[in-house]
Amino acid sequence: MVGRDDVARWLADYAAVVHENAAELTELDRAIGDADHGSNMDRGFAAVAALDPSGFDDAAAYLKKAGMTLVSTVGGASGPLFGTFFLRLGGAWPAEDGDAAGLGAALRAGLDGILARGKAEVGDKTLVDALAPAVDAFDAAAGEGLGAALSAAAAAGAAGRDATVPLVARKGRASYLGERSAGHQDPGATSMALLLDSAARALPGSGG
Amino acid sequence: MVGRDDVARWLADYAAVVHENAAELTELDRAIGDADHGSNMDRGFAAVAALDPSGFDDAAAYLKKAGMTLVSTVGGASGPLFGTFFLRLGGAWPAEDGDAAGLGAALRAGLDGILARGKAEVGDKTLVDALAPAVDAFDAAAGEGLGAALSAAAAAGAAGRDATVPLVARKGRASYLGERSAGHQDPGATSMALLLDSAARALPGSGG
Amino acid sequence: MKKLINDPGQVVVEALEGLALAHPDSVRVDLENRVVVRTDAPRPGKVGVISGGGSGHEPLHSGFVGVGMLDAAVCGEVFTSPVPDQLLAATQAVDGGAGVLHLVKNYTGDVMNFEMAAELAAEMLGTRVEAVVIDDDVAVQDSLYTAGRRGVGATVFVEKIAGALAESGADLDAVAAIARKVVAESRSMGVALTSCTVPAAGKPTFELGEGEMELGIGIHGEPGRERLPLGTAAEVAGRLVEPILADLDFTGRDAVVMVNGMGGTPLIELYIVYREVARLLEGAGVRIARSLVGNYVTSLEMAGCSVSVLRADDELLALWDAPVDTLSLRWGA
Amino acid sequence: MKKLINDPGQVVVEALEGLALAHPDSVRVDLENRVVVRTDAPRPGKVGVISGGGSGHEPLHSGFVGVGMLDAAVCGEVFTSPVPDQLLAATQAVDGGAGVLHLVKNYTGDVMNFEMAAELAAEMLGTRVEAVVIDDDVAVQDSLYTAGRRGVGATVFVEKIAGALAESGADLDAVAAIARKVVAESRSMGVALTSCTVPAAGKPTFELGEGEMELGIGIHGEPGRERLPLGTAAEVAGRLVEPILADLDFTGRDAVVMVNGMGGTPLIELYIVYREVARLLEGAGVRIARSLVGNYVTSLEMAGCSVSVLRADDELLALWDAPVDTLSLRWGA
Ligand SMILES: Nc1ncnc2c1ncn2[C@@H]1O[C@H](COP(=O)(O)OP(=O)(O)O)[C@@H](O)[C@H]1O
Ligand SMILES: Nc1ncnc2c1ncn2[C@@H]1O[C@H](COP(=O)(O)OP(=O)(O)O)[C@@H](O)[C@H]1O
Ligand SMILES: [Mg+2]
Ligand SMILES: [Mg+2]
Ligand SMILES: [Mg+2]
Ligand SMILES: [Mg+2]
Repeated sequence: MVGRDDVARWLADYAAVVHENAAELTELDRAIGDADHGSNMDRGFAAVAALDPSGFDDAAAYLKKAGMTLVSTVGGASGPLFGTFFLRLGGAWPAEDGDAAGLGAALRAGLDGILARGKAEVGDKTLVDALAPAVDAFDAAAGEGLGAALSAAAAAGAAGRDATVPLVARKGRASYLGERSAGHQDPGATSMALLLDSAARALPGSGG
Repeated sequence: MVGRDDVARWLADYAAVVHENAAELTELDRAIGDADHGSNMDRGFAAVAALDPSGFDDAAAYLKKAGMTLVSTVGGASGPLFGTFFLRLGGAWPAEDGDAAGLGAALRAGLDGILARGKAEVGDKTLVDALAPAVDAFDAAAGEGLGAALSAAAAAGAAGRDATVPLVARKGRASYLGERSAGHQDPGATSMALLLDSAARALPGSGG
Repeated sequence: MKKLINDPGQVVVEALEGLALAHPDSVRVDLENRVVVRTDAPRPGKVGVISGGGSGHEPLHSGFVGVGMLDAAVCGEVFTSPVPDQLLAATQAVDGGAGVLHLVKNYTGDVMNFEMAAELAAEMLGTRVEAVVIDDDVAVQDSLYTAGRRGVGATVFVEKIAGALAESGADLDAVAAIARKVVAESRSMGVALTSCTVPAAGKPTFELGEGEMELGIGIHGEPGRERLPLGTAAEVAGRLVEPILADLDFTGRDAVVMVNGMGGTPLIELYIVYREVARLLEGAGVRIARSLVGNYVTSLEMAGCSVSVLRADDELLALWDAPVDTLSLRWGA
Repeated sequence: MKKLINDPGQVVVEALEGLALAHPDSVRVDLENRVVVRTDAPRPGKVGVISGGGSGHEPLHSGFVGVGMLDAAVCGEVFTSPVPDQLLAATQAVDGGAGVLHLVKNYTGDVMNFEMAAELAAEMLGTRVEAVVIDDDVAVQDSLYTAGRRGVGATVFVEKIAGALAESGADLDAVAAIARKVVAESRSMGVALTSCTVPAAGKPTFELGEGEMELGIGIHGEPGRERLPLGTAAEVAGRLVEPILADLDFTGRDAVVMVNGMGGTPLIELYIVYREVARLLEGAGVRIARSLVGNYVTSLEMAGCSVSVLRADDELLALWDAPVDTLSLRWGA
């Protein structure tokens, strides 16, 4: 249902979105971080977009390679986190090129990878705040089909991103600011929300 | 005619004038030099003003000590130049505490000291451009009495200072600017003109 | 942005090319992996000591590669930790069979990338890696609600002392233990007078008013804990030294003191700060045994400074004094 | 003005107090005369080598006092030459009976104050003084209508090489001759990206627009010869190297190359500039035999850099390589 070429469309779409939004992401990171999140993500997804999908047997192999590529090119906090996400996503990708339930399990594997690597919880003002509610929303809507599940995930991700604004950061670089981190949107949650949004747009079934 | 205490009045007056104008002198030096002429002069003349005139037998000894003090405290180009000026002024000070002619000879000795030390000529855009015409004007007016001679010197010094504006510097730090030094008034000529002006104000006979 | 660069995206690799051209006798540069290596690495039987992190902190770490200090420095993008592949390449390059020590500054990104590299090193190379995380920055007070204290100036102490012990032939456990001891005995605090500009970002990370300073900064141009009016050198030194002394008892102890420039503050000011720091420490009963004043751990062109103090016993002082021959720290060699 | 100072009038003396506190084993500081002296001076029978000038160029000159380089450094006010009394005190402090070499950067104030000091030294101490005036700055083209070329980066070459020869026991004439040879064989050119602020003046000496640079600057924050659009590192390097090569033929010769930071430019940029400079020199048939990259002759916090090139024969290279043990230059010792 979601094959290698669908994934390719998603990653290409997201790479373009990241490139377009790189300055804004860096701007968010300027306020509570070190002003590099946009260039980190852009560097990584440009490398991912340069992968030739036809060189991979299936979506799983392709996603794992995308994860490795991110780990190898991004650096910083987002490199291991986004990288781990795609590595685990690929590792748990449903053999049958996934129905909605299978995709939900893969997304959760990705989330679990991020939690294990970064040890953040929901509310710490990180990309987890966008991804965790999105995976829950995906699961809850999975019965309505892939398109609905992806849309629900994107909406929950956006809400999670917005919810980071008032939070005081407890993980990552923004945590050093203490109370001064409140009032700013988390850059990683922003790029994660964009990823979910891109999935809802680029993956099949999104129409329904 | 011009005794130790007259010299003390002159030096005290000039120290005050330099202090008041320090920022402006530094500002002039900022444009074509290294932004320190005012603080250099202020440091030196504050030290001169701190000398106790009553500790000197006569004006000559006092002036020589003032020269030594300038040499020892100012540094830069203006320290040796103003220092040498006062050393030579004291060295040539008329024994009888000077009539106008004797004072003119002493001023010329000061000028010659500056020329020997700095090797500048009139037109090089230095303090010589204020001092040299002033000494000439003093000599020319010496017959009319000390007051007239001092006033003539001050006027010639001011004119010499103004004449530095269009010049291209050929000596000192401003010379590195080449054509870019034109259009700016020379800081050293400015402080020299102030010294002559102070003399005309503070030394006796200035009323007539 | 006013910088002497060609292309914001090529800053790190071009600087490393310059380094390689300038010092062919002192270091070997692996441009592909952006790793600066001792010319004689790997030395059989010697514990390899590597460190790394984002670039923009020079001379940290590349200036500290050489006899008696680091075997390799791994250079990430500006203010961005290196990736596991780079760290793995460095680990392999310095592995003389006695294991490799990873010196990691405590930032989320650095910690995670080093962790992944250690996992890969164990899997792919069979190399034993010990990691020591450096977290000396007292500006971060609460480690429960933060990512923990940052690694800042004490990195120089750790690299010097662990490097000296490794040079003497000690084994990996001993070298890791001394590194942990230095971390435990070190405290730092920093202040910024201006922000810096990440080349890829193109404009200053934060803006500071004419009379303001950021107190409690890290080393990545990130804002600090508080914004305060800029005081005299004596006042600023007080704000840096007080939290250090409040956090660890240095009374009656020997100390290694570093007044470190953040990049844009001239040496003449750093010595004025040192004067104030020395008075404060001596007034508090600390014996200054050794000192360093200069740019060691910078944040690009940021104006400001940090103070680091190491509570040193005879063992640490002896290792501090041991010969070191690197581009930016050199004595006794 | 954002500076880590207490009082603009006390900058130099307080920094020297800090220096004295920080490095009691390396140097002796005469605070009254603001002279930094080797701990073992005067050494009987050794030619004393002193240098000095305005402060604000650190590590020049105080960072170069020690074995194999300067016997004393004399510190004037910021960007203002020291006065004869200070120079006389330094001359006396290093006079081991073999005469004293004065290394003077060619600025009107420095030249006159050193001249007066030499006159006083002859009269009052009976010390034989030779003065060598350093004028390596190719930005000043016409010595007939100017105060002559300024002394800039090559000062490091002269101090290192004359210091090495003096250390070997050579006599005053020989040491002065080698210093003159280094001056004759050295050329420099500098560029500023920002101005600097003299503490007593309180604001920048000049203003530069966002996209501008001052080409052909000295080391006192004075404006340069031309204001040009800021280019890439490669373009800027070209503007610095071209006039040097046009002024002296380095083709087929060995060279010592220094890429020097003016204070506010980070090391990572200096290495990018070095990369470009090395390519240009090699492209012009110059053999780079030795190199230095870092802040050696600064103008407070000015951003920018200078390039200095010494045309070196075997004698000069051997003296360059001779052991040196100072705070800021140290090798072979
Ligand atoms: N421990 C963590 N767990 C999950 N996400 C994290 C963690 N630490 C940081 N992040 C995310 O990483 C983002 C910053 O990424 P980036 O700027 O690329 O890396 P760095 O902080 O190393 O410069 C933050 O906005 C946050 O969402
Ligand atoms: N060779 C010279 N002869 C006479 N006056 C000179 C000479 N060189 C410089 N000056 C004067 O010195 C002034 C600068 O003094 P100052 O700023 O105190 O010293 P510096 O140039 O060393 O910073 C110039 O404005 C000029 O009038
Ligand atoms: Mg970041
Ligand atoms: Mg001046
Ligand atoms: Mg980063
Ligand atoms: Mg000056």
